[in-house]
Amino acid sequence: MDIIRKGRGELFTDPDPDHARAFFQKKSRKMVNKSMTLAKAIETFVHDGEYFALGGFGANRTPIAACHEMLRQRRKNMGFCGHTSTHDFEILCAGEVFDRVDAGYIVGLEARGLSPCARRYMQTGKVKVTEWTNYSISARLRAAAMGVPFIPTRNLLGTDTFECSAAKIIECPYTGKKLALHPALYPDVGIIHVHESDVYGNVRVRGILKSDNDLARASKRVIVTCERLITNEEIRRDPTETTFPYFLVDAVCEVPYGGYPGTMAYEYFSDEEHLREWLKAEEDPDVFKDFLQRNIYDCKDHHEYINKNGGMEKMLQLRTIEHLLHKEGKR
Amino acid sequence: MDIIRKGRGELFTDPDPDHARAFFQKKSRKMVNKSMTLAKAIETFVHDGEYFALGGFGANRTPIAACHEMLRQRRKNMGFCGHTSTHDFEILCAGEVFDRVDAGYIVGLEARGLSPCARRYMQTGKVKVTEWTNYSISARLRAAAMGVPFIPTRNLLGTDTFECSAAKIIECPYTGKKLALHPALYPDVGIIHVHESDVYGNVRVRGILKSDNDLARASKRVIVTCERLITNEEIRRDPTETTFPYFLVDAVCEVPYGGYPGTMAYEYFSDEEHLREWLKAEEDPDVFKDFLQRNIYDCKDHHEYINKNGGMEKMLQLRTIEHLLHKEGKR
Amino acid sequence: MTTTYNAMELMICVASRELEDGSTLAVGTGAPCAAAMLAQRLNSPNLSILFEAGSVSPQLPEMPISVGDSRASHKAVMVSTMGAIMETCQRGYVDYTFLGGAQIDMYGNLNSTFIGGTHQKPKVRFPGSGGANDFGSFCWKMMVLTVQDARRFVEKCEFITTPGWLSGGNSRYEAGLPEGTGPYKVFTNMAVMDFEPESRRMRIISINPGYSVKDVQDNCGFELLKAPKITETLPPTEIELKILREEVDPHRYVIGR
Amino acid sequence: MTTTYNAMELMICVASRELEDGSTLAVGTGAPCAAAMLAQRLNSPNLSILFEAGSVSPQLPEMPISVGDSRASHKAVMVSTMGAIMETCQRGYVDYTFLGGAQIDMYGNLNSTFIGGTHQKPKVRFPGSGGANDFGSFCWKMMVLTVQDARRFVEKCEFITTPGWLSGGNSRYEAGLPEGTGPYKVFTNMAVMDFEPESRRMRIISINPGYSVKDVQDNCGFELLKAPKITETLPPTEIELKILREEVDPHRYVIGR
Repeated sequence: MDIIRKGRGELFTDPDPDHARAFFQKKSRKMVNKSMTLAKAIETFVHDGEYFALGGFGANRTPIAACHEMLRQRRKNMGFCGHTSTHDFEILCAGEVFDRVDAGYIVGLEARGLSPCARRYMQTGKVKVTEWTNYSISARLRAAAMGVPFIPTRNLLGTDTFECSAAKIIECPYTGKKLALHPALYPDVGIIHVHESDVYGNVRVRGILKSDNDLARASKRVIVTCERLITNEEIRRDPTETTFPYFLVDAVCEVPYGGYPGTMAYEYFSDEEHLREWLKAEEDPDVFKDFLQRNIYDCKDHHEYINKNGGMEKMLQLRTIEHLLHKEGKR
Repeated sequence: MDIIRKGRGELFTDPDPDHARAFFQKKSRKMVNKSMTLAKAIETFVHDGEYFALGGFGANRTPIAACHEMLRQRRKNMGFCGHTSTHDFEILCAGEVFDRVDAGYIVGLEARGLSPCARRYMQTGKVKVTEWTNYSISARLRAAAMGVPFIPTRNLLGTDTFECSAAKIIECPYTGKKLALHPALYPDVGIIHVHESDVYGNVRVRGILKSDNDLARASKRVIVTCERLITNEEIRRDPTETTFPYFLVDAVCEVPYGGYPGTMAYEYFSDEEHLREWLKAEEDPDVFKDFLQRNIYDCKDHHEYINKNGGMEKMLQLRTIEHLLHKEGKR
Repeated sequence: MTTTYNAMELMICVASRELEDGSTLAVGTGAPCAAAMLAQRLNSPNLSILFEAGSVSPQLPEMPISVGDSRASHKAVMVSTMGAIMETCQRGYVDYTFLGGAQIDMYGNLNSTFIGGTHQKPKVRFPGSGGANDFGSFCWKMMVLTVQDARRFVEKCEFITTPGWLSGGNSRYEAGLPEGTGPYKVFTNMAVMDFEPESRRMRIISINPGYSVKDVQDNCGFELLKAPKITETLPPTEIELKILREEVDPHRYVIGR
Repeated sequence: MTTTYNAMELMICVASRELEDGSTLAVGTGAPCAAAMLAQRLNSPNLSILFEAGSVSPQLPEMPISVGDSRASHKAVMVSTMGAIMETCQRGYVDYTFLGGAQIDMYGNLNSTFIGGTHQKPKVRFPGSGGANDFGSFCWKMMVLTVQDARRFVEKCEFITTPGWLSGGNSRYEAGLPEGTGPYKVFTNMAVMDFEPESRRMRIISINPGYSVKDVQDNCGFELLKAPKITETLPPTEIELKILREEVDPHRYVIGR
């Protein structure tokens, strides 16, 4: 079971499960009120130079409010987990928040096209990149959530994606097959936007989960932003509904529409018009600078951003679109 | 990454993911009506000599009706996955259904004591045993569900449980730590009792899941017994609730109280009195033979067994106990 | 009577015919998703779509913008995790995938990472693998739907993001990729290609109406093999176009490109 | 005033005092579960119990018969999978576990697999590991609650089901088990033992009321070390006994044994 080949990509985080265990051992398991403002949570739990990861898939259930707050607080020199990242990546590049990235999916916005700002930043050479795939990053978070230093998979093999990764190819001692070992990824901090949480951090998510169950478990610190707080009694009424438990969580921030302008399943659809505004503004760096100033740096919080872009009326429209209510009677 | 040490236990199943893939490739993905009687399902999908596994934990949500049917159909020479097995193990030993077992937890009934029948059978020397732990078997099913030949874990190390397992100890190529590799476990057939299923095999489970999500994915064939059938529309109304999807499933059998005399969370509590009858009857092999004749072999199906042991009146009592309704007003 | 259609409509209609009823498909947004929706509405009501964000067998009311948006899980039989979807592929349950890329070579390898410069300072950065390497590694048959263009069909990808037949022959399986998987067909505006079974090199098997073998070769950066018998691609039918235009993509998000 | 109590009540009360507020505990049914319930009702309302079947932080209305039954997930904050629970332990989030076995040796290794005969044809077969090896490998502090008996406290386990300090010294960590884990305390009807930090051999730290060091040694199959200062175990208090008897185990399932 020798190492057949090693990717030459840099490993930005420590895969040692005993180091992570030593951290988790000291983490409080007390069920105490962890609700606070998002500004306070970012200030307390996200530090320059650290490695962070975000929940959600693309612009769906993504903690956009938290991204804006990180820009307002001028976070710098961070490592970022580019796992299915789209509008979040675009914002973080605008703030030049990170200087190293594990790349699963970056710079694009799926069917919406590619972000000029993100591409410019990634083409400067200022950002160290290690290549992975979306599943590779899932598997790395899975390994960390399990508490083991790696997981074997059958992707990456034979490609340059492997060559630019930090995976290692070995021969399986049971079958002789070649496997790509994926090192555990323990982010310093994970930020996850969810539907509901109690003040302790018992969380409920509806709809697709992407890798957020494992992200919450793998991250040394976890910030939850939620559409709404619910009672602990409600959580305990139906524990089958809970997605992850309180002892993983450090901060709970109630941020309604915290995923705007992305989609929040069962709540509101994405604001495609506003996302196009972003892409358009990015084409000219000067225009984009003003755009960021108005939409992020001059805003006190996420609500001010929303008010500048349509406020409650827009939110109700997006809710109507989400629920396909405009189609009632047509199908 | 050489193999440092190998357990001497026998590996009863093939961990090769390409062999499993070849099987899964041919398996139909058509969403067709798979509802049938339990007798028909056992006849069609469970064969002498094969390796099988059951869902549920201990005597909770365990497919007891299916165990009885396997005895009635005189299944023999099978391999069994003794993962948290209790009353199911006791029944299967009574029928001498298997002659080899992966032992996580066997012969006991948790706080109820140990099964004399199961212990007698396991002390005959007629059964080949490979030792594991409960988590080891979870991890082996997880590896199979992932489609990889093994998963590394940090249990088993240093013990005779390892020596009598088929695990292998290697040194981690990232951290130098010793890890126990657990080979993928693909059962020929998995039988899982659930709360609800549609006729296609889209399944909902409430409460603890043990490893049944992975068991459904790892098993080459899957028989689902359910408390009740529901419509596909209901499944699609809230897909977050679905535990595993139809294309894994070969047969769907509506068997109300199919977990009796065990507990079915949110439905009925275990019949402790009847479980004590089992343990008592087992003490004398002649008495036990008559007991089995009356309760299994002479029964047409699970409903006849239930009718012999209290029928609907008993089921209503067990429902009352499950919901702690006898305690209303006291707490 | 002559039916008119554009290149995108043609590619979608032709590709959709590959998706037989009762098969499973892992797919992204855009043209491949349109092909899947068309197949479901015509001959393959039992076609099961899986999206990497976690959705299984949705009934798509309209084109999703993201494979993670609520359209993509509309009336799904299950929503789950990326791990669950990718493991379903890795376990061998998924028959097809459709992929694309900035570059494709004669062995069906795909580049969606960068072009020009170096990996750490690229001239043009693309999204990277996303789920492409995973789907291309795990699904039984990988298909590509793209415009025929010599800058896209290159002798050698600058970067192999997603494995095709690698360097041909048995090299894919020697690398350890799952047995029996690999590139299957390529659909362009001009032709349909498969891969010659020994060398695993791309070859023309069918020419679309209005094009010649020469047209295809002229718009390809490497030498294409030719099947013993090259057929003419059946153009989109009336019913295909009607459903595609009226039900699958009424806003012309994809077919209007 | 003298309070009377039986051996089981004593062990449960003494063990429960170890479970400080805000800690996490992975536990099975029986006496350990009673100790946890008692701790929750007295000094550790924030003690979080995890059961291997999938339940997290339940509020137990009565003693569960099975760690998978509906009592064991009553008003839990989450119900999940065995994998999720075991991974929580493996990841380092779980402070304590209570285990037992047919045999325990001087290094706290446990046998719950078989006694006599051979592994394939045992004289007496027990359940095997269940979750014991897992909890004993992963949780930070492993504790044992059992009756003091020379047939149970043996020089060497016939079979090590669950790792203690293995052969003492650094052998546990050399085997690869997680750093910082290991057997912590043993509670019997006669005494409380811990493990000497260098040799990792079991040693008496406290003697229960009514017993002597000699009693303990006479009922132990190996030589016990003695702590520099052996204290007398504080007997169960009135309030401990009242809550244990009235709220934790009113049907005397455990304390009636």
